[in-house]
Amino acid sequence: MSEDFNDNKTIQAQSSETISGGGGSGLSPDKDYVRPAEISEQDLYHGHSFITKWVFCQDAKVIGVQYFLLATFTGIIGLILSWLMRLQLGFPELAGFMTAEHYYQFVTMHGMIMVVYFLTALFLGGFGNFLIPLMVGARDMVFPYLNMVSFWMFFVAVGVLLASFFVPGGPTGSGWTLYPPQAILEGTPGSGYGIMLMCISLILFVAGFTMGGLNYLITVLQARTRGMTLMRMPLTVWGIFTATVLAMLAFPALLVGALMMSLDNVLGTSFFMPTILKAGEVLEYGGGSPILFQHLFWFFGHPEVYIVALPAFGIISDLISVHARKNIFGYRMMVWAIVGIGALSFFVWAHHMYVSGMNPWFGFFFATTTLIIAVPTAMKVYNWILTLWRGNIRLNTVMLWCLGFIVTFVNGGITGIFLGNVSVDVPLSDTYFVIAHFHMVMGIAPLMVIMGAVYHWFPLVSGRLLDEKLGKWHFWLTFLGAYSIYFPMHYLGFIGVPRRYFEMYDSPYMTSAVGMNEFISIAAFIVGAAQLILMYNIIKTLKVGKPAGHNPWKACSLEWLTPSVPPEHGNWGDKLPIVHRWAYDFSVPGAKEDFITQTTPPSEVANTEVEKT
Amino acid sequence: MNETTKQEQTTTHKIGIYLWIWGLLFVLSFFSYMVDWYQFQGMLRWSLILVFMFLKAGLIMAFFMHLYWERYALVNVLLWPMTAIACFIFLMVAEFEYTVFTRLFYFVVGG
Amino acid sequence: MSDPKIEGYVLKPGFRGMAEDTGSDQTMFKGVHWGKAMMWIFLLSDTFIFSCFLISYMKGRGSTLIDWPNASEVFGLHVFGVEVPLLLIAIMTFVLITSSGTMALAVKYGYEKNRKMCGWLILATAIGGLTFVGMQAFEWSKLIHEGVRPWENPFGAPQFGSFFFMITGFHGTHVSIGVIFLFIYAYKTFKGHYDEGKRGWFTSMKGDYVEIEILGLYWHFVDLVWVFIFAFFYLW
Amino acid sequence: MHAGIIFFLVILGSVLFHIFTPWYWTDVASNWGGMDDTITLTFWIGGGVFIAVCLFMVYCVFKFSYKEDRKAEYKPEDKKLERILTWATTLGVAALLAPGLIIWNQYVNVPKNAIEIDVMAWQWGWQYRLPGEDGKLGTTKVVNINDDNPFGINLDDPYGNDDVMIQSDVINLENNRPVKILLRSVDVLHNWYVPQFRAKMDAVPGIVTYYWFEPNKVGEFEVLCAEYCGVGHYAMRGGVEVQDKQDYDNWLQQQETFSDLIAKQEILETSKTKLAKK
Repeated sequence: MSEDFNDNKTIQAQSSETISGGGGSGLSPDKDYVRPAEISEQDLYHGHSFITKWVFCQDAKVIGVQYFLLATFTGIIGLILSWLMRLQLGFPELAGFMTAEHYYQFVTMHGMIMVVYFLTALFLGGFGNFLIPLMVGARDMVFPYLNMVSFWMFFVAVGVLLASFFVPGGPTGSGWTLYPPQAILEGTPGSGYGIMLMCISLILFVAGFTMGGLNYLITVLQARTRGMTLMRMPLTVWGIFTATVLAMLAFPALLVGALMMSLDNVLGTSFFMPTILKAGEVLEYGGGSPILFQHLFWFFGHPEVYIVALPAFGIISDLISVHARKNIFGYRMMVWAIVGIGALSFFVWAHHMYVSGMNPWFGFFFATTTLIIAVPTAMKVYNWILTLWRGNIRLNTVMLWCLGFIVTFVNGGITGIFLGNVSVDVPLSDTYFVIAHFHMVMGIAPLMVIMGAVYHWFPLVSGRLLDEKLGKWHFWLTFLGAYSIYFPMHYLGFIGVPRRYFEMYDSPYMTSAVGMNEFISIAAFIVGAAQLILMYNIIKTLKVGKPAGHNPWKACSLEWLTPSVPPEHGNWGDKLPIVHRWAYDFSVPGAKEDFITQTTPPSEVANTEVEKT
Repeated sequence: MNETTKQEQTTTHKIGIYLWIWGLLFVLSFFSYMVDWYQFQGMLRWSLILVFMFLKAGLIMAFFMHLYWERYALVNVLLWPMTAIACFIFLMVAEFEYTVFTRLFYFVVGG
Repeated sequence: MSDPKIEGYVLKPGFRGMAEDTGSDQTMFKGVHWGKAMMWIFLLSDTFIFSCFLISYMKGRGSTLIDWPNASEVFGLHVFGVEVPLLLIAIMTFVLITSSGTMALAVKYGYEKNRKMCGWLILATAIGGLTFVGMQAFEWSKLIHEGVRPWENPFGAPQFGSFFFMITGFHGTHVSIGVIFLFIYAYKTFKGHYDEGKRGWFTSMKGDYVEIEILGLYWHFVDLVWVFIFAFFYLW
Repeated sequence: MHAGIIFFLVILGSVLFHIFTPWYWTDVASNWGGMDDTITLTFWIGGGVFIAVCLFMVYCVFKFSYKEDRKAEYKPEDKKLERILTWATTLGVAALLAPGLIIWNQYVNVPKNAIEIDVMAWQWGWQYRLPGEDGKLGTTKVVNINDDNPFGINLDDPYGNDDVMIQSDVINLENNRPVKILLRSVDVLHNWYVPQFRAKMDAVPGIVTYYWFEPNKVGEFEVLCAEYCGVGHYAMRGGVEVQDKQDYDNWLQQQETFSDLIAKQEILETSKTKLAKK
């Protein structure tokens, strides 16, 4: 096996070097000094066969793409489920094949797939794996083998999850929150095998994710390249890093909850099960507390929201900055906002439970902490739009997704203030307002970021630029469609239509919603179908797309500065890059071009007013 | 701390410190066992249990796991998340008191 | 361990050092091996798992109206005609702390490149862990024999059995995994893998005595969790 | 350019939709008008921020779109501006939080003269119990529930005997008198929700939860279940009829108490045994 490692590639060359090899004019050793390497060069396992190169691959970039593809695949299943739900809600006469059981199973699987198996896996597994090593200037993740196992654990978790569609009773239909006693009580769809498989799948996901998460964290903390301080990292890395910290600390609660519920289900313990009278019979449970599960679930669940949101915040900051040709406004504030939001997210979980029957005095605590979070979040929004101010904005597809993100995120963020403020939440919770809110803020807004990121980084992954014209069609259909799904939906919530209703039934004030439901459903079909444009675009680009070349967007950050595009295993060729500045030196007065890459030594740009980071 | 610096860069601690901590752990465990042996009750029992527990945990973490000698950057990263746990514990105490209150009041005592 | 020497970087003590380490490039934990940093973060995550278990236990025990069984009686042993409360647990605690001590010494001797001593101490630790698992199995079978089940128990609240089996089971799993790794590491130490820098079976990492410390962290953590379980489960 | 126009139209459309929407809340029929006011306040502040941010964005798109010969401004941060924005946001958030907390304080503190109503939920229906003349509800246990004792009242609890049991899923309430809804469930989570009253709370098996309101409009209202409770969730309905004092008292007179029920059962039992003897 040992011949697979290029042991002595360039290990010692680094540490003896004290001056960066800038090679520009007026080289001044003092100014360009970057202290020598602390960590010895990483040995990488280079696969030879197809299997070790593309299947059981230890290259973080390939693992990232694997994560991306698998997460997208599950996401498409989630999308199809949402179509079926919308068909039932908008045109029940066409959805005669669907029973209430089916509907609730689809609701559950759609929610769980989208939140955990699609968004979390895509942002952290997909973008995290691909971008972290490139952006911090590492050769690979620090534990490539563990990283590979992480993906295959995720693969098995998805397999187990999807297997639940084919077991007797079908997948669980207890809502994505899996609240007991509902989840394991007979009569709920999938109360036997379905919930069991869901719990197993979640536990596998958490185990797999922990392996990946350790990689992301240690890579960011301990394997940055020379000159790369934490405060010089792109915000994308900050977002993914903080989200991973949250995941490492929040997933344990989910794991414990899932485990205890499995025991309740299989062994008949009563962790969450009080005395229950079901169909005239008292079940053999007693003394448990359903609220405990809700606390455990939301102790995971709220950080989970930020696990999805923080990478999105980070990525969008980079995209806006690059395409507005302007440094991100208030970088330090942005970093502290990400960290602050992450930290606070562990103290706000019960704002999902204002009307759950928990100790009513918690309302004061959680409303206060929740609204405190609004401040750093608002600061981030201000900084995004202030980055646009006096920028030089390229109105390309990537920027359109960014603008779409700002609109949907501000919209969803503001409705979040309604729901976080305890007594305003009372009339609105468990209505369509909630659905509209969280789809806007953690469905559509992160989706905008994902799409923007795809258009932005696709040239790096494949070496070709996606088609702009198709991209614009894709954007406008998706954005306008999604906005017209969720904006009107808030008003259904105001009427008082509760969520998770299989059909609207015959309440006088709810029948007025029928027309709107039809409209929303049509919009949903269009938005879903619009994603085919992206697929077509990708296939077309892979075949006949315009070659991107090096750094097509003229970005400053490290991932565009690899010797080859797309980067090879090991990323950096012979020499690791040396970083001299932050990732946002755009449009520096006095500089020749409108960007200065992170690796440009100070002596080369001596006459400019660069930021001292 | 007394450290013996060896030639090959890694520094280790004198064996005495480990034996000391080891001994202390035995003594503290014995004490916490005695709490049960003498059947102390109420606040006294609780505070004794917690004091011995935290002392033991602290000794293990500080010396056996070397946190005492680690740099603050690591120590800090490890200890801050405990505030989330502390908050969780604190709120769950309030929660179980409320649960047991409603259960007692509406299912047993009434009035 | 103690402060490393880093070329071109002055390590400052205390909080000032913390600020500078955090603000520096390349690494935040100066001189900390990747694997060791990973183990610490993993243990942090694991701490949250055990905390969630213990918090659930607190909530469950606090909100039940049925009396909780008296731990000191339930876990008592009848030896030589005397009822000794918590005897078995006391011995288990003793065993685990002993093994923790031997592990700490193994780490020390590992860093001193004392292969023989290190190997024997790891082996001793493994045997201590094995004893602990065996005694836990004995305790489980005794309780099951007395009629305690995850869903019920003859002494009081049914949650007692549930939480007991779940938490000690989860801890016991950790101990068992630790024991397996201890045996593997003892083998590797005796074989001299850490002296030669031989690569591991799966990873591309070269063997180094720091791995003993990483395993030691895990083992001490298992002991640490037991301290909490002992306090909250057996003494409360 | 087109992008800016479309985004502007989206903002404009949102505002117009909000103004002219036929879908808006039902008239409030309880004392919780304050919740509506807080929502309105949040709408003004939040909506203002939304419009301001989006219009600013649209303006930037118009004004600063890409020109080959122009260079963007280089300004990494502006401490003063950031500080002003932080404090302004904090102030706005505090302005929203304060009324929210004040109303929540009223929400969790039930007035002394509130009449308690035991709302028992099961899959899928509601039943109601009122305290009798002693003004107190008897304690209950799930295991006691059977045909003779539909609420599971503890037989040894003296407060339970005169409890009024409503044999319908519609409950009548007296206008302008606060009610404290005590919720419990025998199986899964439910939520007793009348949109017009604004208030809601989950019914959780194993504990009793509560909330209160004071109905202030005479009329009939529909009760919806607002917490997912299984496949029948969407069809789990009940009713509330708010009446003036006189009508309410009349209605109350006609209802059966627990002791009536027990007496009836005993008569039935004895007649059964008599029959059996014959």
